[in-house]
Amino acid sequence: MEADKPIQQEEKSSAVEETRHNMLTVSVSPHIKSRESVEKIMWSVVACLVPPLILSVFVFGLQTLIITLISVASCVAAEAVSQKLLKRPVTIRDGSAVITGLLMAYVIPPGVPYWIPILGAVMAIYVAKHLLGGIGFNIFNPALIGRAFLMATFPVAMTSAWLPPLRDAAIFTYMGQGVDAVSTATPLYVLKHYGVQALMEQFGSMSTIYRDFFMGLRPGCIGETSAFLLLLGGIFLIYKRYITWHIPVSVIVSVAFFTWIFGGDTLFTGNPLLAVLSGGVMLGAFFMATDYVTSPTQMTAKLIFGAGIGALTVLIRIKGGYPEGVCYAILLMNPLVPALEGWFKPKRFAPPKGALK
Amino acid sequence: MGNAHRPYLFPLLLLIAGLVLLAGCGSDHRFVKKTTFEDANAITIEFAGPVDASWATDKSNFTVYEKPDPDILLTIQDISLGPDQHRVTLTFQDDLNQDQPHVVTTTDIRSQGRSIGPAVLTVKKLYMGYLLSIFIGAMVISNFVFTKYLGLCVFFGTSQRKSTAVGMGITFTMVIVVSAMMAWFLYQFVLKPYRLDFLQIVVFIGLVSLSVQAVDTILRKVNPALFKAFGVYLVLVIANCIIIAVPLILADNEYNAFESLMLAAGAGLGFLIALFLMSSVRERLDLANVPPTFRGLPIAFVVAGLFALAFLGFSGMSIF
Amino acid sequence: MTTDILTFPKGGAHPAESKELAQDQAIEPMPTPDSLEILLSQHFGAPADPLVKKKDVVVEGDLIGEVTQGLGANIHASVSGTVKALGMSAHPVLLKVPSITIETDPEAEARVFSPSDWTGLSKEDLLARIRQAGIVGIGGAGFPTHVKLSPPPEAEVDILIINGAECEPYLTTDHRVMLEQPDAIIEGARIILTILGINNCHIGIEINKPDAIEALSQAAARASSNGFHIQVNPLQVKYPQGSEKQLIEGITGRQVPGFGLPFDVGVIVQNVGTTKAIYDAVVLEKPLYEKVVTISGRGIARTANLLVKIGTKVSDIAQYLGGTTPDLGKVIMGGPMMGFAVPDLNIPVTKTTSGILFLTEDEIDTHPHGQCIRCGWCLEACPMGLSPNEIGVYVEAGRADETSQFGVFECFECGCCAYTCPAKRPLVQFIRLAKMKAKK
Amino acid sequence: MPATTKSNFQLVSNGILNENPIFRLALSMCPAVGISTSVMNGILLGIAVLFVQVFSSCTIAAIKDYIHPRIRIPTYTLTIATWVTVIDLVLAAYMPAAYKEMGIFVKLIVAFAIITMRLETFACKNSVQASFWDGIGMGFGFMFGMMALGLVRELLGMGTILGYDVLGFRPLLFFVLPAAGFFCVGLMMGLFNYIELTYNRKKKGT
Repeated sequence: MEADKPIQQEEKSSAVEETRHNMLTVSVSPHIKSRESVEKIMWSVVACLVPPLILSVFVFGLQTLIITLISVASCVAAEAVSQKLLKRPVTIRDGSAVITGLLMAYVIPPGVPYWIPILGAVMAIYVAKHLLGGIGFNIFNPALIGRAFLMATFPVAMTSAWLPPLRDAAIFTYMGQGVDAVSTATPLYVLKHYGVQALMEQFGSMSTIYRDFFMGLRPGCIGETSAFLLLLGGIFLIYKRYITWHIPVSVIVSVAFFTWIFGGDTLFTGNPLLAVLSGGVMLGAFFMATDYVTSPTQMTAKLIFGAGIGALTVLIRIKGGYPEGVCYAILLMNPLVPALEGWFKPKRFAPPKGALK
Repeated sequence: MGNAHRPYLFPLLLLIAGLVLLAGCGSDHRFVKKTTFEDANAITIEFAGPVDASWATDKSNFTVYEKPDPDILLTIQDISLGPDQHRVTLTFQDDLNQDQPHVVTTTDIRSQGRSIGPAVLTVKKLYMGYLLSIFIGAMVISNFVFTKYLGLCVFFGTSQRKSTAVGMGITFTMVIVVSAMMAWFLYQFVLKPYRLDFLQIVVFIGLVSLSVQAVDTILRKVNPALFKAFGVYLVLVIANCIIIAVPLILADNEYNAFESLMLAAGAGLGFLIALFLMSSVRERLDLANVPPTFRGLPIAFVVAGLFALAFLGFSGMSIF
Repeated sequence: MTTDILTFPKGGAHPAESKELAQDQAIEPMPTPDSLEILLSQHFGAPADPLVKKKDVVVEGDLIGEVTQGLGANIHASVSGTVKALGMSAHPVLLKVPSITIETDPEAEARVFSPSDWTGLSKEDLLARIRQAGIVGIGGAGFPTHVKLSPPPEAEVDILIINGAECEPYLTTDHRVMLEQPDAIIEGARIILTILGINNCHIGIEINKPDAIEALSQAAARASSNGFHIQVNPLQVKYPQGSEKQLIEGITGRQVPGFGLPFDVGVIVQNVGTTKAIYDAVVLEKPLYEKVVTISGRGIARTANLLVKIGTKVSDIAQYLGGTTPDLGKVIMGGPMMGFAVPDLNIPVTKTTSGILFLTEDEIDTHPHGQCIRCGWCLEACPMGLSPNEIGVYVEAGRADETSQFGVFECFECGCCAYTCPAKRPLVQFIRLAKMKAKK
Repeated sequence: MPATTKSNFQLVSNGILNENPIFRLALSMCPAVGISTSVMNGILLGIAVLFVQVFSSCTIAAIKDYIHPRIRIPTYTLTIATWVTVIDLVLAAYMPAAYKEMGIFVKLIVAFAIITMRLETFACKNSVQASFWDGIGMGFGFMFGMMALGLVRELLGMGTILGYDVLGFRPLLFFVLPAAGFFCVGLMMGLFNYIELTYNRKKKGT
């Protein structure tokens, strides 16, 4: 229904005059550019997201792979269709839709019906991304909007289709089974409603819990369980300078800090390590909150953004209606980004007097 | 009016506001020091002096209900009196919903053989916390715009530019605090006592027009610069349904003066926050390649929908 | 001499240096071509007025163009020969400018200049010689040097900085000059110090040229006996280290305010090549009519550092060096970060040409650009602390006139932002458009 | 400004189509987002608005000659408030279930910009009869807007229309959430714009 040509098209073509003249290219400096590109960044992120998926196949069974593939495929398809509809160049090769698909699948429970991500993809890609002007202008993280939409649409499936981890790598166990037969409770749910004692009854001693949770042997969303693999991927991205440490560190530190203060029965008795390992904090901190478009660019702003996410996560976990709050916390901080960008601007090199407002 | 009055106008108004506030925070009963929730199913009343055991342990001397439902009386299972005869603990059959204030009505309190008169006591969980929860609740958690869907015409109309948004938000906060406090006063001391509740709407909307006019006049006289900046938004305030929703809510919930103030301030600041966020987002979207049929209002609605989706994260939240 | 390795604190980029292509080629005089086109606009300011007519006979070093009003610099004949035409020629930036075409006299002998003692000359005499020789800042926009060396009396200049950073990739001109004629540069620096009446001079050189640092340090040590304090400062390898403001901040810690000039903070900056030209003008009394140009890139058969007569056409140079390769994609006058791409080879060398790069399709970037993904890398890279991403987005949205809030006029178009942009956005082009629109 | 020259029919259709309060004038958005979850809600609130609009318009049109221009806005407000009180009490007494569902929104009719706007731009300049038909048009326009939204949201959210099970299942629970109201209004406005754009283009083309 948007058959109209974007009005900016004309401006653009006059702005970028790259002509070939006598076989020599004439364009404005600089004439060399760095080897980095959006594609390279995006596919690196995809690569970092693959190990948790492989693990989840062995922990939750083969259907997680199917859900993820459907999610990715529907996001890519939604991207192509949206761009065709809006008469824009189709850019599915840049990998951003693949990331959206992966991330959306990673934050839904492993026992949901296969077709669920398709609806989320339409919401995430068409409404949250392309209606708002495509990549660069999506105010909210599309994958999380997709998840919030699914959460609102299928509240039962999205909050109860948890599966207990397979210890024998029998990856076909859950295929085609009704969810109710095997569903279990996530650590955060147990923690919120029954306390640490019940958690230990279900998952073993505290040291077992730390070890299992760190490696990813626990009920949870498809891609969020393995703190270890996510940490590995995140450190790789930081090493490649695709993301900076500011957001992940401030998210994790603030989750740990606020949990320590408010997470226990009395003040200052919460268990920060458990809080960081038992939900989607790692996935959110390294792969969702760091999304370029929906996070600030200045370092101070990044720290504030991350700390806000951590605080809201703990608030939702302790006082809210859901056991886990990382996704909503990021969504709630996203619209603050344009304002943060306005407040924290790069430090100008000795600007002329009166030039700064 | 004479110029001499001008400097006194503002302090005078503050004084009136202060008096109104003081009226709301009088003690429930002079003989009662404190009332608190104990455990999940008990209420403790601490008296200023020792009370008679025969009076205190008689269940028929106490009736308890949740403030919004005066018809449903809670069943008292057991009453115990502390050793110094100061503390009375009422234990109930079921757990109490401590998010709601409870009202304890007693017969004549008897202390050392003397009658001290009946008391109507309101039990609230952690009073400052309760106030804070009203404030934070109105401001963020159940934001009037994104979770109650009120005030939208003005919200969409004035969120195009950040400067406009901030101007509108500040003006609105000022007016809503003034009008809500006046509405509370009138409701508590005129409408309720004289059983004129049904005139709520007429009275409240009248009050709103009045306070818009009042703020207009005061600003114009006291601070012309501020008036120049915010005067244009005053007309719009009246078209904002939050301004009428807040008095209705505080009348419905029988809030006292402090609670009403918190609700009004929270609603005003919440509107300001919503406007500010929306305007900064819309300023960025102005630069975006939005499909032509969606430019302007439609895309603003879609974005507001995304906001509302994010605010679902607060659903089911109670702070204190 | 050991000092800290200095740099400017904010922004910058690390493009591949590619200096190995030409840095070991010694300066080599190029034989005079059959004819050359001397542009009358080789400097900052109005074009010079020609002083010769068609068919006039000129001798190497003759004054043939003069600016009488406003800013400008003299133009001299680079060869002996006959004036063939007064016409228009291609210019890398201004597209078409007036020019004098000279047909070389193959019989003419090269002029020889011998050094003379300058120490007795007054400040005015020194400046007159520089002015007479038509010297401009040959590393940058071609600002007339005699003007630059006459700061207003209220400016309290106390430091001279000789810019040997040569931070642009590929270019090795300054490097070779520093290596081969260090004493001339130090002598030139002493001339400038004498003109300015100060004695403190810093020479900034990036540490990827250790041999040049060594050579200049030794030359400075040899010459430091007579009251001048000349010091070589090694600089980190970071683009745009050679930009005036960045160099001043790196070496002195002083920040030149926006729209200000170096003498506002008591500093005068001269390029190494210009310093050498000042030496030529004062000591040898030789006008600026030939200069060292780096010819590099993978699109030319042989790379070289050529001593070229000004006015020589690029096509002649390419022919002399064995021609271009078939996969030649772009020819750039200047460095790859700030130089200008030219449409064809029929364009003459000017006083400000520091290099001619023949880049192949592999070396240049031909990716189509995408939408801004707000990664913020350009904000990191911008040495001026501007917001290139926002400027680009505003320009694309047709709101270029609102970009002055991001300080678009402070941008000196170093290209760091566009170099780092992973979406390959032509940010410098956006900024130029913004400057045009916002001015109105 | 002279009294309107439009016929009664034009007045009514104007309110429903050209100046639809929800989709064209973008006024009274709160109920459009908040309680357009079912067709029934739309009809009920629509009736309430229709009632208030018609009676306020007629009242103002009748007494317009006696209102001093400086106090006209307070007069409008009080008139509207009076009629809102009437409909509020009536609904509370005779339709308590529906009244509860609509919550505070019936009372909030008093702050609906559309009613004040019609009084200011139409009723105070026109006859009682014209104002009556204009009020009918605006009221029905509002009601149809609410019903259209309610239809979409009830069908998609609950799988029912007017409470009757149509689809046999609940497709997307999301649509009964108020958050979806924003999307529905936004998408429908986009649709209206698209229809107008293509219509204008066709007109220009021929």
